[in-house]
Amino acid sequence: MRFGLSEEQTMLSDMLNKYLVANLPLDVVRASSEQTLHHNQEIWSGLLDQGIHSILIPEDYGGAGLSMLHSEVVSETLGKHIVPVSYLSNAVLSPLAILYAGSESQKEQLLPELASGSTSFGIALTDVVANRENTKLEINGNKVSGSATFIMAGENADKLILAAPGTLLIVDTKAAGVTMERLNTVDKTRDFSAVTLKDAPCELLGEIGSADDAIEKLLNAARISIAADSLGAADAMFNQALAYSRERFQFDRPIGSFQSIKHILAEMITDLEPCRSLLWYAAYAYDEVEDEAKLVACHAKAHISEMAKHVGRATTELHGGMGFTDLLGLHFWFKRIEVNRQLLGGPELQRHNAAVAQGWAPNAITAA
Amino acid sequence: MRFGLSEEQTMLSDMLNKYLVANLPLDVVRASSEQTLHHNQEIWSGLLDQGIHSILIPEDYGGAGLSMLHSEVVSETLGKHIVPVSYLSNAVLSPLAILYAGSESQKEQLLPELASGSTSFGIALTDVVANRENTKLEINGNKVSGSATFIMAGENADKLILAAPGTLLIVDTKAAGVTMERLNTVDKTRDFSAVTLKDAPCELLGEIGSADDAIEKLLNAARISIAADSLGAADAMFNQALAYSRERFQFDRPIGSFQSIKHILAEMITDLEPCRSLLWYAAYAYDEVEDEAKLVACHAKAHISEMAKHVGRATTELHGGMGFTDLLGLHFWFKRIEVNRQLLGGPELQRHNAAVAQGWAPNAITAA
Amino acid sequence: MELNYGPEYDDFRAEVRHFCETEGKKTKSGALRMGENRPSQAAIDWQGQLIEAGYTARTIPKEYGGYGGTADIVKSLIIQEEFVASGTRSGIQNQGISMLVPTLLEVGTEEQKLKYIKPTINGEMIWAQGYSEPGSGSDLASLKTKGVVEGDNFVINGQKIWTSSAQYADMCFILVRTEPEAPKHHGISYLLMDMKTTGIDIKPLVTMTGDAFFNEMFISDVKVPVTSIVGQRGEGWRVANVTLKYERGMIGNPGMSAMGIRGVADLMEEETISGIRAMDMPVYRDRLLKLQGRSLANKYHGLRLLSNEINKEGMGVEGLIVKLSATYLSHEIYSLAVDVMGEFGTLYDGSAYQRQKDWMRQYLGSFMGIIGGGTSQIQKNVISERGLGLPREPLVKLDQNGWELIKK
Amino acid sequence: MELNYGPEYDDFRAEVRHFCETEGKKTKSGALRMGENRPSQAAIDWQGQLIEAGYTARTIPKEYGGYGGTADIVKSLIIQEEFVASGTRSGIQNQGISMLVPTLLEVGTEEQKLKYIKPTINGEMIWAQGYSEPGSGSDLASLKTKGVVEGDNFVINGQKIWTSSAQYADMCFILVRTEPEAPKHHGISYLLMDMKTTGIDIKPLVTMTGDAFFNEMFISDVKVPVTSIVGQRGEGWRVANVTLKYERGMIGNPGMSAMGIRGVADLMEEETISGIRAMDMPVYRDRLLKLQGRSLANKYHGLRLLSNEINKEGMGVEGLIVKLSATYLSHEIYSLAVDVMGEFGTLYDGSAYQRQKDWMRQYLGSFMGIIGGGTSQIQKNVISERGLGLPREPLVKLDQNGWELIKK
Repeated sequence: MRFGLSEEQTMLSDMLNKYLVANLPLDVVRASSEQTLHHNQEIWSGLLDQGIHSILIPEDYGGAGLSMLHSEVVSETLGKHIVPVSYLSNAVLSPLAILYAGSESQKEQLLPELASGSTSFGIALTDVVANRENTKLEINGNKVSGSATFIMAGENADKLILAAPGTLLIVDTKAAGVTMERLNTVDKTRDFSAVTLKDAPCELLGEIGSADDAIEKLLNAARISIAADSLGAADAMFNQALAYSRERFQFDRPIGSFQSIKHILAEMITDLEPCRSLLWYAAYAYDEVEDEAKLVACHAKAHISEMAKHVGRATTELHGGMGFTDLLGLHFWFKRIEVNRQLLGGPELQRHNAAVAQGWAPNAITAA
Repeated sequence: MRFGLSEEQTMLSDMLNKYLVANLPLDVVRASSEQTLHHNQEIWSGLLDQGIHSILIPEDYGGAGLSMLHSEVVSETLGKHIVPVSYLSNAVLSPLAILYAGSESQKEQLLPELASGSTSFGIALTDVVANRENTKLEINGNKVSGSATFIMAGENADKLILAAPGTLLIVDTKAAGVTMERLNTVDKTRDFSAVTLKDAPCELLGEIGSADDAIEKLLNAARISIAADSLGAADAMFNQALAYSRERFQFDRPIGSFQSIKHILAEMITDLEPCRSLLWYAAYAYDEVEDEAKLVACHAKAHISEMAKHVGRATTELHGGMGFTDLLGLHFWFKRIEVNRQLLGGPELQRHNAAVAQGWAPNAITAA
Repeated sequence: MELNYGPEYDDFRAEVRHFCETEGKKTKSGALRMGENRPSQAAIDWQGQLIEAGYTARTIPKEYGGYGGTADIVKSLIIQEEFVASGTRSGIQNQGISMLVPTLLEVGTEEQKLKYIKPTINGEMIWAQGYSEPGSGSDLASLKTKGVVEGDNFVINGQKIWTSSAQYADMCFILVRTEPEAPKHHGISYLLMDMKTTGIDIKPLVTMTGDAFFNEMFISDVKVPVTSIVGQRGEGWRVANVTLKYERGMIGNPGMSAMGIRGVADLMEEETISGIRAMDMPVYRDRLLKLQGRSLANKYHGLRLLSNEINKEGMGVEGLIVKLSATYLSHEIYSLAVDVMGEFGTLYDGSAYQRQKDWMRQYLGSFMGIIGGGTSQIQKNVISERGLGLPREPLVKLDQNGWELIKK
Repeated sequence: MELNYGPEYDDFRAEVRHFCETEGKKTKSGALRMGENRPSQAAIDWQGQLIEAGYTARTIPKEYGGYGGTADIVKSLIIQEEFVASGTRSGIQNQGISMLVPTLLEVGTEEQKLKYIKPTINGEMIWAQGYSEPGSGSDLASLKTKGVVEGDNFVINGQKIWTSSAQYADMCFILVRTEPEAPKHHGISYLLMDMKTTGIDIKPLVTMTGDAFFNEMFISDVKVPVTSIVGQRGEGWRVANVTLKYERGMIGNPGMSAMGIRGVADLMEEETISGIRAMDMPVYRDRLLKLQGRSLANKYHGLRLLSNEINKEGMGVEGLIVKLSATYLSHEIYSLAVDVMGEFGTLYDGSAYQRQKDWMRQYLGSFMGIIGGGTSQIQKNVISERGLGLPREPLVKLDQNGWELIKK
């Protein structure tokens, strides 16, 4: 019996960590944040070399065929380093969407392209989770009209995967009738956009209305990956708080020698450490325990969003004025956690979904 | 402009405080708590002598005709001393029920009896606020059948005021067809009971279905009075915590010199002190600002219930093992606060009602 | 991630399950409230059967009356799981077994082991714990109960509190200051005191639940033979910490909170408020789900700690946080139950209309978890100092003359 | 309870209202973000009108350029209420006016008063605040910027941070260590430094909102005449505390939270999630109501404090708790707004689909309230020590040699 990471998973994490420590100091993140497009192509290529893009793609389609727990380890590490590229869209959600909903020929064509990084994908699921702008996609044969919001990593992508209730489809970002619009969020390490479609050519992934199960599984994958990103970010913040509490002297003592600061740090680690165990199990259940997958994924997203928010707030406060400045750059992590919290449904919505998964609530958002 | 108590109100509080310090040490409370009936007749008579029973009864009917703020001051002081008699039933709700819903002849007959303390009343409103046992009262002319739960101070009362939706009525506790049953709560400073009625003689207060407004006002009076009782109890707990933190030495220092304990006490007073201002305004609005009365009363009950619970928990913890024993008797205050929290609707229900008062929620309990 | 224990354990599980289904069915689980009484004869008989089968006192050597098995945390877990799942009566649990016996095994003399362990694990010898004093709670090492050597005895005077089981215990393991001149941690001895000795006065200590599981113990000129010491004179603090280590393990079991969540969920599906099920009220439901999220995190965290232990991986701060998180969680779970029931949640002691489970008692009782075995403030000190390596509190003293540094 | 101010104030209110409806209508409220720029000429002209009417600088003596009225908190409140209600442009608010002027009035020389107060209240002279240093935040008295007397000048060297308005200020009131041998609170002087002096280097300090209202200020061999001192040498700490008193008054206005609640309620009535209004989702609504409860408590608590001041009743701990409670409340209100909007709540800087109000900016900005003017930890120290009379923290020092007591 072993509850935890395998040696291989630990090595994956160490390798990635080492690469990011060497290649992504805060200055590089800051520089990306100042560009219109935050996506950092150099880091993107470096990560491609590390092979993390193919983790979830089966070996038959040119991938490594590894588990969600491997992917979780990667997401967590990327969150820790607030990496300005979209692993979530390109290496988790897009390949899984094709794998779960695509035809055999779509898989054979697209998955190897994703595994090698030769094609990049943006993906939009927000409007099927909680639609706030009354967007709609109307599909007529191989044309689509309508709009979608909060596409992840769409601006620099070759293709977009869009979701309508029960249906997934692909459009080419450069096709006629496709108009992209940038969405600036407070988190300047990631890119979001909206799209308007006017009779744009599209390719269905599978049949119309056949993708319900695929979307449900995608959402679980997203919940786990986003939670992992937040946990990584929160962990990084906690470590900065701990280090600062040792270095910063006020009143002739390190502030970490004041009982109030000590207790805040104790509360943070007490909140944070069990999150990792919850997340590990959620990733494991995704692959191995179908019955529990949704329940644990929803809880992981909800609970980790809440705990990471506590840690973000407490760390910012603990740094005093410094926490509020750009000098230390703490806010990059804080904002990453904030956006993750909202992405594809905040804690209230996730808890509602966890209730639905146990038959404790009807399947309606009203009760959120 | 003066926001606060008048000199007269402060004197009322001082007088009552003095009486209770002299006559109700913890041992007397404990002795009452060990009786089947917790009501303490001696204290009851002593309070009658202080004249607090007639505060809300108009002068025309033999009362003092004072304000809800006077009554709030009394409730707060009684909560502070966890007094084992029911001021709420006998001096607030029953007289107001008769005043708001009764006929002129009922007022003329009953209010002077209440003012002098010659007749005592129990009152039950719980089942019209949140009915949990599907109780019903069926009225046929001057007979009533059915049942009611959570009567306050009914066991030693001469008469009971019972509520059906829209209707208030009086039954005699000794009448044929009236069966009382004791309800033991965790708070052994107050008495509760249930009643079963079989064709019991009853007297309507006003007409059937005419008491909606009266019940609404009664509930506001109850919210304010119960919140005041909790605030008094929480205040007493806070003062005990503060005193204990000075007296109790561990590790060669008073525990109140540890920053963690100091900060807990700072948080408690920060939560608690504004509650008093909220309550004062709620009592003032009850008499003077009809538009705001319900909103502020609901908020006072909800917010003070929450803050008092924090204080109760923190005080118990701060006393360590001692807080858990009967030796200091802290638990009497803790339990009083717990029962007050639930009485006539917990914070969730109160907040829902506050939302209804602002048109933010439909008038249904579903959304509680 | 490998959540199976492996085939060698499947056989063991089958064996335990068979035992539960055959022998287990023959005995009845007694509904004994904690610390209320001595074990019944039936419990003692059952204990004998369990020791023989190796399902309790498993790792205690045969010569001291145990089963003599080797330590295997997975087998212990399997036993626990199967007993719980089948509702089989568990073995006797008391402080003698969980705290004194491991201490004796670690630092007792051969004579002490031979004399005390067997009757204790059999359930025939009951022990009280004599640690806390009215003035020494968090700062236990400041205890003042004195032991003075006169001839072959320590003569003991003082007062203890929270002495559970004292009203019927045979023996007491007690901490006594025997070297008043030494620094406070070095002046304490750990003694085994016969409760029938003259001079011991027991007074029940009623708690906020109304129960009296605990006692105050007044000790006047009580004579304890000098041979009854465990460890050396002045080393009692170290010996006591062996015991405390075992006590800490008993608090904060994450399984508790899962049961609590299940219980509140059942309650919320039954309880109606003006005809609406509490479960259909989103505000209550969201509170339940919030608690369930934390409960699940703690549950899997428990598995991770178990895994660390099985795989002999070091444990850092992860192990220190369990109690703090679990005890507050229980408190919040019971608090929700009471809120869901409204006025009816305050009913007590089998009153009419009281809901099936004694939720209010559990709610009040949960303070014992929060406070016992080190208050939350002490837990946070431990987590931050031992777990995170932050500076210890300055050893200072505050009196009328202001602050003074006791020790650098 | 008497919530009217009395008839003598009704006339005053009518007068102010008339002014707002006539003169007020003629000027336009500038949408100036905090500290972004010097006041415009229009703002300065309006300021002149307000001073003449007695609606700002009301109690400042005529000889220093003020209106010369007597202090009357009710009149101040009426002015504020009427200006807010009618949307009338308020007077200039800056640190010179709110902090330096009261300080000069209390401890400045006649010459300083005559020289500085008038242009400051007119809005023509802008002041920066030179207090905090990178190493001296909560422990401000440990500041290290040095001032050495050479001839008729202090020569100043060091670094300041959080120097708001420094990028365009004319002058700076600055704390400088002039007596390095004295105990830390007794070695500081309070100087008035001309920002045009050679040796001052200003670098904008970007914050988490992306704005740069604050600055870092590097000071090398800057000469300040010895006559520019306020108070005596080494008494700067006392002088600074006069100023800080005025700063604290600016934070924690309970009116803010009522506006926030109203704003979130409006948002929740508009925002829909898959067609359902956020206000119709009980979990969000309950959060809103919880915050409204606290907001109301703080609002009436504010009235009580006002009443204490009007009636010259003493104020104890009640006054010290305001900031702690109000700043967290604001943070929570904005946090709810962001949660209600979901992903759309994270949009920033006028992005497409961003909701009307800049909620995210307010949410981030609310940290400034929590941290500025003393972090929550400092607030809790103040409440417990000054408000509740609990013992002060021991004055100890921790370094490689462990703990040492600095002062009994």
